[in-house]
Amino acid sequence: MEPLKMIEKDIQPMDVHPMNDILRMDRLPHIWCPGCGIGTAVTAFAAGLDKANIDLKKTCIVSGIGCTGRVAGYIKLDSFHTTHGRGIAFATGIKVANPDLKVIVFSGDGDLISIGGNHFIHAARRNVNMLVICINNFIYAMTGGQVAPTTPLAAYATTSPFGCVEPPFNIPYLADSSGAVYVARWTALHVRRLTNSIAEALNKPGFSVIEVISPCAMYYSRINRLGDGLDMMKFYHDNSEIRHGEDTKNLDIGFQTKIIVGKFVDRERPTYMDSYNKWLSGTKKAEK
Amino acid sequence: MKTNLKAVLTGTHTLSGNEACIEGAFAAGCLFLAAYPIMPAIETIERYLKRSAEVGATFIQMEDEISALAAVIGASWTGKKSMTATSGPGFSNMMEHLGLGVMLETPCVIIDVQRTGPSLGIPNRAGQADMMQARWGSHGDYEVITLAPGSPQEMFDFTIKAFNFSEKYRTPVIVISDEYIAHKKEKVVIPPADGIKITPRRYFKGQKDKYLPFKRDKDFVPRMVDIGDGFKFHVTGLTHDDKGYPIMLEECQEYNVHPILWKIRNHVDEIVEFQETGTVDAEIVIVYYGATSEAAIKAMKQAKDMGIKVGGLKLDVVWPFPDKKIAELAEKVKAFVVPEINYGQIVSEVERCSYGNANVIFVSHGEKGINNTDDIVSAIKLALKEKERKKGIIEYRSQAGSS
Amino acid sequence: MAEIRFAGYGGQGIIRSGIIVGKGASIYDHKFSTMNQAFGPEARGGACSSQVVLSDTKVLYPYVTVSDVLVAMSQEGYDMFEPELNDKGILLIDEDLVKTKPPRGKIKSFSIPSTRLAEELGNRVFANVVMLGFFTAATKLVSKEGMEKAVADSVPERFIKHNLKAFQKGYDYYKDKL
Amino acid sequence: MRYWEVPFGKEKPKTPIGEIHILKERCKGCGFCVEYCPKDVLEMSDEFNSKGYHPPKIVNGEACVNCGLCETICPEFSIWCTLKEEVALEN
Amino acid sequence: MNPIITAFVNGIKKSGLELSNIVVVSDIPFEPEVIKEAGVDFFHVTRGRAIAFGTGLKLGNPDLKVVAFIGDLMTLGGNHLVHSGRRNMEMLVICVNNFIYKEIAGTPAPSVSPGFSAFSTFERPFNAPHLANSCGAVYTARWTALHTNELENSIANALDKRGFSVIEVLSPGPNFYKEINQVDSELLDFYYKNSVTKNNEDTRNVEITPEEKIVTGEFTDKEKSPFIDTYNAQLGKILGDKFIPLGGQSGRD
Amino acid sequence: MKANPRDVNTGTYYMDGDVAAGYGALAAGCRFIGGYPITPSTEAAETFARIAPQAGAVFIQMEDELGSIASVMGASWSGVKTMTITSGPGYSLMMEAIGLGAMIEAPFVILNIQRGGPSTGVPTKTGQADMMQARWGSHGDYEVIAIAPDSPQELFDYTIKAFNLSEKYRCPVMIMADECVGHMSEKVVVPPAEEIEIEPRRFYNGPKEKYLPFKPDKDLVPKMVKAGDGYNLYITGLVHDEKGYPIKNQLEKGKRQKLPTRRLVDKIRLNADKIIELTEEGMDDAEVVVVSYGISYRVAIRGIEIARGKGIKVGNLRLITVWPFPDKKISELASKVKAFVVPEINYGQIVFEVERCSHGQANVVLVPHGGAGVHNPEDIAEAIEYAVNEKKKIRKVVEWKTRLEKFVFEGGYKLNK
Repeated sequence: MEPLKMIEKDIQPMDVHPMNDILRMDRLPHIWCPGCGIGTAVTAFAAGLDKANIDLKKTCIVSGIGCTGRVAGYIKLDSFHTTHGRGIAFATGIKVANPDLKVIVFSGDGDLISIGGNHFIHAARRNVNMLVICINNFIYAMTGGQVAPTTPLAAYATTSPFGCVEPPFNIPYLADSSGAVYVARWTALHVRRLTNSIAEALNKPGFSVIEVISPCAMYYSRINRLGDGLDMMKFYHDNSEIRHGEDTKNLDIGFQTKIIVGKFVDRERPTYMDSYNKWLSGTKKAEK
Repeated sequence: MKTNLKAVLTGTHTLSGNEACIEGAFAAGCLFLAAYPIMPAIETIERYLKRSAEVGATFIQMEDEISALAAVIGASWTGKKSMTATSGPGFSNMMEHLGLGVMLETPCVIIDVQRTGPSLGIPNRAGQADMMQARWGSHGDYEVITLAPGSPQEMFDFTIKAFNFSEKYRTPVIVISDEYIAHKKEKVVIPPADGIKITPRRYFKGQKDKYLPFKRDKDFVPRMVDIGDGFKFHVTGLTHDDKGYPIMLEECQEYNVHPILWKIRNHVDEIVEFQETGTVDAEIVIVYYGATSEAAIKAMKQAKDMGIKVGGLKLDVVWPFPDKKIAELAEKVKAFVVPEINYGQIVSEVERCSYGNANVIFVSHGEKGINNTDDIVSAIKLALKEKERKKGIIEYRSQAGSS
Repeated sequence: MAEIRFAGYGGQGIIRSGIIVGKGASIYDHKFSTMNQAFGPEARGGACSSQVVLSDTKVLYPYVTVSDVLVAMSQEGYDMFEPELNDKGILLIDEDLVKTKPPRGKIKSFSIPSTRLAEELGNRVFANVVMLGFFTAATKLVSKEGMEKAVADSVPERFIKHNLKAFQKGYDYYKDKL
Repeated sequence: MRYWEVPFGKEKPKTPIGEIHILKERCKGCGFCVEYCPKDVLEMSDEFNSKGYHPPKIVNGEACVNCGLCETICPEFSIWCTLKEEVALEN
Repeated sequence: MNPIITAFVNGIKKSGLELSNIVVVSDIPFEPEVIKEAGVDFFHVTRGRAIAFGTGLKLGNPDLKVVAFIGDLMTLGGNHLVHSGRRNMEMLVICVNNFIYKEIAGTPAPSVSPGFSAFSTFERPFNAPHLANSCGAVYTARWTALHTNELENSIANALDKRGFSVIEVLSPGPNFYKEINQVDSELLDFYYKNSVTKNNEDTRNVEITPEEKIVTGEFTDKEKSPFIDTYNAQLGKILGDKFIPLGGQSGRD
Repeated sequence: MKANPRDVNTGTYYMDGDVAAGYGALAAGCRFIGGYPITPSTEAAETFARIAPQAGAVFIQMEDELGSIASVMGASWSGVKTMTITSGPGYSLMMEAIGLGAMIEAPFVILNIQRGGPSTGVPTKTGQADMMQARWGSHGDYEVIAIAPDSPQELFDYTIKAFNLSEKYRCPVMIMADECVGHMSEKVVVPPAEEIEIEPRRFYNGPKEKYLPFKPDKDLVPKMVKAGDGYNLYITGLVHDEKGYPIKNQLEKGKRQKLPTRRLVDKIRLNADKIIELTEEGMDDAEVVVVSYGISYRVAIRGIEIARGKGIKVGNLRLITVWPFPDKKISELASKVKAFVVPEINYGQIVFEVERCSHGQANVVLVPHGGAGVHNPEDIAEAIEYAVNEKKKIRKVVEWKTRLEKFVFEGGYKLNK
């Protein structure tokens, strides 16, 4: 066995990419397939971080498992790649233990909404101050195309070989009704608006959710014969409609139906740390 | 390192095991507890809440035990000493994140107040049936440190020890008590703050760009930094290299996982602690831990009064197991008597380490909670009678239960 | 007995190739075979390899130790597995994607632009089947009929024709070239 | 003149000209940049990179206005543009 | 006996369903006598998993009528609740809300012993009917345990529905480690007096806050194809004759 | 009882182990699988999802592993045979529910395709480090049965056997395969239905009012009924009496009463001889015995061949059922041989059981491997050679230093420059 050669990738000297400071360039190329939109969302995220004008030193990012779960590994912040579905729980610990930090959870639909659904709704209820970016590609991609809680009815997946029989979640509605203060949805094509949205949400106190519809060119579109990543992007181009402030209950996505995007919720609610501190000061008074 | 003075309730108190445990945690510098309430560990949360305001510690009640341990691991990376408290069913739920704690080499403390199992079992009755789970409950290879206190005072002392071990070896440490100790009120002496030894976190002090989160010191323990210190590190639960970047190769698995075991296995002698009484000339040695201590000590006395040469070995640290000590004793004594509130867990370890040199008598579950003194004495007598070297464990079945 | 290694990137059909060879040998040629795979977390683009052990008796040890045939469809795969190739082995490469080192021992080396040929046929996903045709002709380890049946058996019905065409193209490429 | 420092129309509006940088080895040939470049600067090439993908090539470089869309939409972080110069618009 | 259980038993009687077909799954232990009297099958499972366990029962034998009692108010089991709502798994969930209202109203209490609430003292609980509604439940209602008659009718109505139904019952006291028959009657009275019934109210407006009265009533009542119907329809469409539909006895041995 | 022809896809296939397990489950009469995707076990779930609807069975992808296993137990009590499919991390999440399964004596099967651990570890590569977890992972005292198949054909056959055992002993049965076996493709023969033996559920047939859900038969296993058949069941995860009622109240009254949980361990321990399945070869004059299971067994064969080539007398013991552990067999062999060599893809799990059962009479050598690959057979051969030549009795498990370890830690191997 030859030592080293199998592991060290030859990293060629290169010109400096403008996001060199925010991305871990030594880890590229990343694992995502050609035509996948996660990379685009990461670029938008990096641009959003830049735009939000926050202290990057005091910012950390947590991911779960899955294709999108690898995002944390490519972003040059304090970054955590945790267990399946527990990104939000992990981030809650970080935020509550050190409220000075800015915490971002960047993960996929299966991770955040399926196995992590409980943490999602509870963190929204508590209004823990964090930004959740949820990449929704309608399928479990890393394990090979299983049906997800976002897979539209009658769409195919490997564990629903005869069409999905479960209605999908409307993620903005779920977030809204559990108490999130900022809810938006964009597709991977809306890079500029997504960037702005991320910058805005980063400065919003409370539990913010941004859903990013992204093409999965290898599983979702292949199993459902929707072409490659570019075809999916073209579909978004033709079929997405921006409706800011739309009632979140009207945001269902069917199989190849219109996708409504925009910023839907932007409200004020006391955050978890606010309530906690209020309670704590009350306790102290009561003791005196 | 000095402790926060407000956190240490110096003096003599009457505390239950659960309360003493939290006092120990505060004395050790714990500032974060995430938990989900469960019988019989609730009093830990209550005590923590009651004292958290004056100590300045944070508490969060999570939605389940899975997220509780996840939050604890997250909080630990912010630089706060963190813990969670639970009981059997909750401990089972934590198994996945015990593995994460090991893989991320995160110092944290888990208090498991055992109750009768399996499943929901009997919530307000003691048990010792999570002992093997503490060692083997998560998937993959790992080693943990597990301490088994036998009284409220030990709950206090061992919780501090647990925090120290966890910082020293950067690993989750489990304090495994049980309902009996958790609810027993006893005198607990809390020493002055400067009399409490605290192991500080092993921080990295070099240049920022040179930091590697999993680069090991000579004792195989890597150094930590806090989130927000600007190190921009990456950690993952996947098999990773020193940088914390995942590499999915056989060599990296060996490189990553083997030292996680070594850092404990190589220091077994420093970690293992036990209390010996009268083992020098003993024919029979009782091996006991946790809630069985009381009954075992009583039985020892009774047997001595009968003229039997009996000694006792109390395991303070159960995992790593004191292999050498047991093997050494096995060559001298006739038999070991192991009382446990389960159907045989630590006793099989005793059997393993005695290498056929001594018989192993197991005293299972008593009927009313903890083991019965009479049963242990009878087992000692049985051990004396048995002249042959038996292969396998001889179980002493309690007679009282059949009434 | 023969030990065969396919190496390349995820998405090139490396594992499928192993299955087809194994299936051709064990189901249609009535020998014994075991196929193993190794892949990374990536669906596409990660290092990927599959290994097939062919034997006339039951395969006990299921791994390749010294390969008799190496099929390399990526530089990385070639670099990693070339050293384990038998001195008298056969090396098959995609000439667009792999640059070889100077030959060693009595290794017989053959090259084919399989990806390019597949693209000519309409889709690069046929690259592995082109390579399989080439493999069948070059190694003669598995009968052509067996392989064709295995190919037909392993792909969706609507693609059988295309795949068999691709297979033939690879097979002919060897015959024409030599 | 209180409203304009410079009299209106004196300074000609400028248009930026960008320079595109492509890391061919990182590219996975998804074609997003080619499709969505507003100025049609790019085109897919025939050459293979070492992973067997066809990276884009610059066919209409002078048309680039440094809008940065290719940079933002590229999922591989393999293309970006920098400002080369700013030129005044001809009337 | 606990008023919720009484209402439940009476509700079943009102619905006219066959008792032996009803299976109750709960994460709170019931008194065996209660179950005996009710004449149903009863499973006491680990905390939070009642709905998931019920899903298995229902799919194993689609003829069963499954009722899940959740004592921990969606803490551990929140995920199963939202996902079953999404699937529209045919099941009635009775969610026993045991939070301690006084504490939410802003009285800080350093210790919440002995009735440890499912939420921390300073956290607001879910707007349970709204959450259930938003993830797709076909029937939602909220009552206090003293609204016995309404609760009985509600349970009977919900048992008639095909789909995922959620009834939230406010009843201080029971939680996962306390027996369900222990009730703080003083608080219960307080709840009852502070409630106002608004049937068909938009679930958005029924959040429990310290400032306003508790809104009770039947909020959602809609029709939606339940999971097993959707499953049979979709697979029947694709597989045709080869498919053996779930339900009836056809799929069972 | 014979298998239902509708469930058996008779034929000869070239398939991987996961797929074979999916076929096996259906052939065994499985009617419900609740699962959640996790590499490397998903193919089994996908297979079942594909073939189940034509046989009246159902696959549901639950929201998480906790939900999967809870639904599986529910389905089990509704009267059907059930299984769940997972791998390491998911298996860890199931720990609480396994205790419930043992307590309410629900027969079900868990297929665990092991991968490299701990935590997320190496998802796409192999490991055997969940072996002790299978036995000890949940809190409280219980016993399980665990089987370690070594080929796709065995994954088919032993999935059926797992179902049979679970119905017979009413306990969780684990199929502890590993990624190698799960993703290895070989010829698999699915026999005709009439050649497949199926253990029917032990249903109760007596009068309704006399039914006690936890009243054991002679072999300590109680009979079952279906939920919804009017038996007015009371089933709880609390410690319960024969009626199923929680025993807490009786205990509080101060009665000294034996805990019924004893039976949960005894029903397996006392029937262990009937459950245990082993294969042995070359034992007659063996000086060293290699004890292995799963994929390690097939790797060990090559190591043994090398050692035999050097004239060493090596016996080969394969554990097909790993739990309950064959205490007696190991103990008996220990008095005859010099040493045991245990190759496993972990840093020591089953080897400690071998050490325990050898009672100091034979040395025990562990050939470890951290996972993400299999042993180099040379290592096993060298360990055998060492074991046969070692004269001393060594009072601990000898951890054999493998080539991989030497390479990584002594060969100047560096991951970061």
